Amino acid sequence: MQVERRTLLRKLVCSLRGRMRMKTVTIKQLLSFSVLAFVVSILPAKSYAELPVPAHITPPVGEHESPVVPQPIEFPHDRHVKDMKINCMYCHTYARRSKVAGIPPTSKCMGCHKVIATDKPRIQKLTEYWEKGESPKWLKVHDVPDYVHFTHEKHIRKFVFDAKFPVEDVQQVCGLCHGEVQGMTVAEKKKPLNMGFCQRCHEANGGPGDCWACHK
Amino acid sequence: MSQVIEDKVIDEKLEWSRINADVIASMQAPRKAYWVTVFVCLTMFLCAIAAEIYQYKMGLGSAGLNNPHMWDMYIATFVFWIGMSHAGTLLSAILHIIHAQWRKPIYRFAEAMTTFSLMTAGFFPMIHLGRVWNLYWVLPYVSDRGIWPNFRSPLVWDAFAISTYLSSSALFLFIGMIPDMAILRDHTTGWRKKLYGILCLGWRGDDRQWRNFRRTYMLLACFLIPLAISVHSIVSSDFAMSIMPGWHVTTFPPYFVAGALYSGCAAIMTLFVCLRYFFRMEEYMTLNIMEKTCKLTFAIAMVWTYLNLIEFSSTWYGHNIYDKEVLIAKATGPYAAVFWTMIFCGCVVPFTLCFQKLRRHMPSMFVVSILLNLGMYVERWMIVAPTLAQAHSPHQWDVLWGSVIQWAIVFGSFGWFGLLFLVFVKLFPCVSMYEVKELCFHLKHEIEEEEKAKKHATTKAAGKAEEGSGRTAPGTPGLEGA
Amino acid sequence: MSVKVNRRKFLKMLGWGGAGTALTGCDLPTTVTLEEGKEEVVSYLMPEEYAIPGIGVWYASTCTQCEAGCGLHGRVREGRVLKVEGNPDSPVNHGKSCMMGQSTVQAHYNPDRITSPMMRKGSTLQAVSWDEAMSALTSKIGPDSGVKGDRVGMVTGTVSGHQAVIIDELLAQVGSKNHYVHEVINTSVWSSVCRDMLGDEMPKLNFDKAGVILSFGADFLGTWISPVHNMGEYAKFRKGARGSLIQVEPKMTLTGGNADLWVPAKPGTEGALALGIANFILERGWNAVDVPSSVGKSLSQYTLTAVEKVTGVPVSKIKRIASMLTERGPSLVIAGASTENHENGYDAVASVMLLNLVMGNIGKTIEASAKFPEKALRAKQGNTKDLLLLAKALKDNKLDVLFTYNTNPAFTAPAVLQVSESLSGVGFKVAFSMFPDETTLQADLVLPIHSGMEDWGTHVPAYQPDTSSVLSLQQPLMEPIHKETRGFGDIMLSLLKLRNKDFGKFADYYSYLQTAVANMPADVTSNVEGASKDIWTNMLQKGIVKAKVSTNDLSPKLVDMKFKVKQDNSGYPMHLVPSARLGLWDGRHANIPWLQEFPDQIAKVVWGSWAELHPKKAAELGVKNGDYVRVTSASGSIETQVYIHKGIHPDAVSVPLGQGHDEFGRYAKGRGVNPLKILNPLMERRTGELATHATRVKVTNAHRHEKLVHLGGSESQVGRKFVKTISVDQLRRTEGEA
Amino acid sequence: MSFKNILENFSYYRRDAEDGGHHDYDHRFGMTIDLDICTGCNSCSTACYAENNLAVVGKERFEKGQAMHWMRVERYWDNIEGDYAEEGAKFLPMLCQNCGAATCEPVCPVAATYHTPDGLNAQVYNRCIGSRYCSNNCPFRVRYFNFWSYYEDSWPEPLNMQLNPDLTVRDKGVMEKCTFCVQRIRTAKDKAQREERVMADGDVVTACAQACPTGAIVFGDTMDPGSRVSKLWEKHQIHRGPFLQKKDKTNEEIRGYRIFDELSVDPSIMYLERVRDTEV
Repeated sequence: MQVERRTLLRKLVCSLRGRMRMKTVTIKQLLSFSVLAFVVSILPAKSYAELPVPAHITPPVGEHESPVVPQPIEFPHDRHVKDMKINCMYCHTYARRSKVAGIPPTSKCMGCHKVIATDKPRIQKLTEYWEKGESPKWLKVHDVPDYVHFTHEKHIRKFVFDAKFPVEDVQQVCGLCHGEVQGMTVAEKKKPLNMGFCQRCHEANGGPGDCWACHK
Repeated sequence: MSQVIEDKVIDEKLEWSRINADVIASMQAPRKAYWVTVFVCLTMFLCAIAAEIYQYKMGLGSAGLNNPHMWDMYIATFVFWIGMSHAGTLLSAILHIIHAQWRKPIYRFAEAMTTFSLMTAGFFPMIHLGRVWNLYWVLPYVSDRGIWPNFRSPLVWDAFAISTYLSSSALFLFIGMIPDMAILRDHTTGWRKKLYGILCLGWRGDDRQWRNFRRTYMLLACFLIPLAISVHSIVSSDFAMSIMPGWHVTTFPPYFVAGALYSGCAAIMTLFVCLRYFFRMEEYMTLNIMEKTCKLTFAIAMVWTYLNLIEFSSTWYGHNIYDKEVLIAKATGPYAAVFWTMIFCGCVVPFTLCFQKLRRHMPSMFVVSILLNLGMYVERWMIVAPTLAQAHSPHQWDVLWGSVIQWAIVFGSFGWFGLLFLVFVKLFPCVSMYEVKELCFHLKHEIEEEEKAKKHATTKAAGKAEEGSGRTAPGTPGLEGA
Repeated sequence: MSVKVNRRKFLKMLGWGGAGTALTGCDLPTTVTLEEGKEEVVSYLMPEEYAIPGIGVWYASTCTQCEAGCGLHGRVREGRVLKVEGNPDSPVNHGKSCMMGQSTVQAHYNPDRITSPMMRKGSTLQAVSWDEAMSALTSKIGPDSGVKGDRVGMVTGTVSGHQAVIIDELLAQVGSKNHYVHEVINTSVWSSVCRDMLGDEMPKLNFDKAGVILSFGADFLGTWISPVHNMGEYAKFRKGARGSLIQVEPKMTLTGGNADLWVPAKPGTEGALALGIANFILERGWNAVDVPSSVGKSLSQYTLTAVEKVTGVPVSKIKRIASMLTERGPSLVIAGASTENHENGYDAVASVMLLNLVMGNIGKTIEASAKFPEKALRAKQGNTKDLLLLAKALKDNKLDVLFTYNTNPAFTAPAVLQVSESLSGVGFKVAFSMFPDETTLQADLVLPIHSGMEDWGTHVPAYQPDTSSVLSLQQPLMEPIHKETRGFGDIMLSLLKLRNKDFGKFADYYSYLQTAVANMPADVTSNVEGASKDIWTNMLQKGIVKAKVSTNDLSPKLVDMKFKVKQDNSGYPMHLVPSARLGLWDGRHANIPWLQEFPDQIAKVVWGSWAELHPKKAAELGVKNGDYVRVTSASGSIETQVYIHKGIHPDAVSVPLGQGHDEFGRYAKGRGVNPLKILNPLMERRTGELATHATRVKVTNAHRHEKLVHLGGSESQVGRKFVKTISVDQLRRTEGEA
Repeated sequence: MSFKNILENFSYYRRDAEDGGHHDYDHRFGMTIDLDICTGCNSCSTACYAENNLAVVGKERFEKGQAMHWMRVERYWDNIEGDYAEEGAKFLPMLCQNCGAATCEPVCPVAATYHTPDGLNAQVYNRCIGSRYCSNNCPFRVRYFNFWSYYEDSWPEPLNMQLNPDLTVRDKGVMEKCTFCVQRIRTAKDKAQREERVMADGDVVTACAQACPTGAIVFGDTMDPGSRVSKLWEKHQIHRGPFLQKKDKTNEEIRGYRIFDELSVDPSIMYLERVRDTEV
């Protein structure tokens, strides 16, 4: 049943998005969606959070399953986060300044990997890119529809800086929407990141309820 | 001859078995004209499908809509079909409650018409919607996004009203058919037998079933009448709730209801003539019934005309300059021709119904009813278009006649309706057998009373006869079917 | 922001792979799929200051859409310029911008840009590599090509700043003096009159100081000298003492549309009207400055009645205008296209200028302008005289090599001049061009240049609206979109290197500019404002640098006034008014979709040409809106739809400039008609300019109708209160003298 | 928001229903357009196209009346006695008036258009189903419907690189209209929040107001008494609220007015009458 429901959820999310990107929708999608919408609406949502949830945040509820995205380099988040204990915002440095967290510039990777683990194949691949003078073409994993206005900056400010939350544990905050990255190699989408997901969190944590706060 | 004989709507000597035979025959061997009509309707419908597919792919621009004319014939047609649906309710429900016997041979197809015109109307909001695949957003369903439709919007009311009306009128139609289903089950073979067998829900025609049946039928009728009124009032509020000149009119709800009944009756006349011809129903759909229908239509036509006058004069003597402009523009502006067509067809043509000769002459009645229908369609269009053409902002004034796509879809809707209807009458009895039997039974009884009265012509006896005619007859003719 | 690194690198555009892929953090609103793992995200190779994905940064530059030289700010995000706005620091436009300025981005991102060098092989132009192109160039005009002297010509639009310098340098190296500077929309007659009568060819006009402005066909809100600046001044003029604007012209321009009084004088008779007014004023002794009796004598023939007969302006109006000028002074009298572009245009403008002298406006509303100290950098203003010269030179096969840059003579020249035909006579034609316009496609070698948002340059506005003179910097707002385009300066520089070793030390135009700016005379560099004293950095930040210069007062000088109206009894009863409009300008912007879609301010017609007629005339011809008419002159005819309104003189038919391109990309090609084509080759007698408004035509009904595509259903408000007009005294009563 | 919520706060929602708009405003953005110094030059319109990703529809569709100009400059020829338009033409920049009691809001079946706490008349594109009732019910006719899918036609490569990422490109079947450049408002608010201050006048300028060469358009928060806009509204005796303006008798000719005030829609844009020197 659980699996059933996951796939249902996923289908729903897709068709949700399929529709929302304002492209015409095939009749089939249309029917399947209306059925799914009903099914999902009556299913109780189950919350889970293996990460310690910061005390001041009511975690958003929802889960998502999707295949692992094949990246040009299989970047091991687990290694960097779990083992090396590198702070999220060390690499994703724009998160606190801009609406996007940003992929770290290749120079940043090379900063360490000129010397560290240069024998590893993945690093060698990275070095190739660096020498060619171009940055790898990563594939976007966490994506919101084009008509959604989401800023990392505001969320980080509210939940980390304003809340005086220890920045070294920032991963707990990021994890609420990005899942336990310390458990993954390349990033996987673990949360639906659909409107319901955001909505519930906004209600629980006093985020804006105005449509135009997030829709553009 | 006396009153009863005078306007008896059907020949009371009809054998009940013959009624069965005739009706069943009608369902098996109609005239050629039937098949021709079916074909025509089918082609019209297919054209519409093609047009709709194109429009769905390209966007509503292909319908020729533009900034002032955000709505056009789609909405007009929608209102027209909704209106049409009211006749069935009127004929079967209202007349049923007031015991108008003459409705019995014709109410069946009137009800069918109701259901099918509603089904046709239902399409138009979808055709006209920019992103039809989101149609369900107007329904209040529980979603994890926690957003609801806007309950203040007349369009949401429409959604409720139409779905309710459609379902209940369909139910009404079906319930009314159950005894006939039983008859058919017993008189047909093959797949038809199976079909009717299922549909008659094990009707045996015993007293209990008849009692429940009559109660249910009456109940539904009572429920349907206010519903029908409310539905068209809500449709009218699509316009009345806006601030647009020519739409923001207090008398719109009654006006729309009257118009609805009007167009419905006109439609009934048309179909009456057709069916009478297609299925050789001369004996059942008699001229007397036609006469009565015509009289009813005439009455409603006058009501409608009156309401028109009220609307015009209240605008004319009111001080809302925008309303006045629109009214004047209607009569003199680019749409003047259409407007006067509406006035002619809606207010003048009905007077032909005053002449008995014409009333009893089927071809001319056919023409007249078509004209009335036309008038009623144009009326709807004259509500939508001129207002948009000359609303508040002169900078955005524009005249629009719709594009090919739009016309195709509108015509196609008639094809679709025709198709549904014709298939129905081929599949199910367009004349309610058991009620016709009732009718004959009562008539016979009355006439016997007449005879008696004649024999010993005393005022007392005569008085008895009159009284007797009022009394409902004993016996349950439905049993004969079983 | 302080800028140290090389801007090119700085402006590096993040990976852009066409539709489907998006930029880092740039939710480019395409309809990209939302399944995860479909969009590509590319990061910077090196982290760069100020370039935070998702945050727009504004950089200063200069607008190149017309000659006014407004300062711009461009919003750059993820290395792409998204929108331009006016540069508040620029004294030209004070942070404002016109529709053409706003459309710079569409010129820049235009889908019809030339993306690689092209060379004529046989009859067709074929794409070639830069090496091939440059070698061809070298062989044709390099030092050992033997090409020398006046056989080399260069046609450009108005140029200024260091582009002008290197053009001069190149021509000097070659030893040619043939620099044809051509603009259809120009003020050269006005300038020459100002030079002769005031001693300053671009005097500073204080609209804001004027109590009443009398404009003889000068569309200063639309197309005259520096529109955006003028509009700002106009606002002050309206707001302050609430001055009144009187516009005299045959066809209502944007300025006419905003006038308090719009006076349609018979085309070509404006001079007479001006003199009539002057005469009346002198008679009444209203003149602020007394004039020599000789002038008074020569004026005396222009009696009110005589003038009314000539101009068709009723005496009462002339009187009223005259009294307005005196009562509401200080006044400002100016003259523009429809007055100066006649065979006697000079006299007309001179007569207009006389009014200024008589009313004593010199020094009040007309002041000496601040000339930029470095003469070489000053604007070389375009005119139509050079067009005629060019046409002549081409006809007589005087040119072997011809460079074209930023101009399109094949389109703007009247057909009778046969410019495009005789272009083929030139041995080697080189076009520096962004777009495949008529001239470019006739060239033998087409060199695709950077857009205004990719190239370096400096501009010195011809009209200096401030007490201090301004030099405005044009700097790239983003990395070139097309790999194969090059900067105009860079190409010129590489040509110069062939002949002059001094230029060898400059890697590219950028470094040349940097050095050149740094070595500017002291009176420029000394008064650099802003935190850092380094002029270059300062210019990069502010986009402009001001040079405080001392201006000497104007020296008014009366010239002898004799304005004769030319009698024309040829079979052409009507006057053709080729009206310029803010938007398509002279046709150079016809390939910008926005500007095609925006309605003409007066006629509100879009995506095409039209002929404006007065209702009377229309009734005579029996045409209504949308009907086609044929406009025939001695040298050709055009056919277009009519738009009828009361803003035009019955004897005039006005066809707007801009349309009628045979080439020039998908948006412009084959759209409308070009009135310039049917102009007669008439010359202004004193200046030798092309008299664009002197052509006589006849208009006939072509008996063809099409719906006129224009904005707006009803032309009247039908009693609604949309635009309500009140009179000045009402205003005074309610708000007082503001 | 849930159904329970609706039931509990019914009175609140009802109150909204009665006189439209919002009740606890943070801002009420408004505009003043001075028709006296507006020259009708189209700069505002162009700036709007550049800022808001407006589609270029081309000649044929323009002819059909399907143009998408959120900001259109209307030109009227009116009461012209005599042969010539001596008074010149009358120009009127017309854009969404962001009415306080907007007639478009109550009729939208899916509440895609609603009133924000900023006093804006919002249009949520991805919620819109395209019933077009809102536009029908708009007396100003300033709502524009995507009758076609414009993306490919209007922005052929590389024109689409100019598209503003701060707002979507609307696809066919969606209603759109002037938003008072909400993306700019959003950015300005975020900035103010980041700098821990309240928004000051001039923090946010709409594209049209920014471009206007004569400065005829003034944009600001009518709830902030210090802002230029509210000063102007004060001066010209225009007050918020869906009712006909009562002007003081001493000078009833004050220039400020709101179009269709008699319809009680409470427009957020005050126009200043055009002044012409009739003595001339």
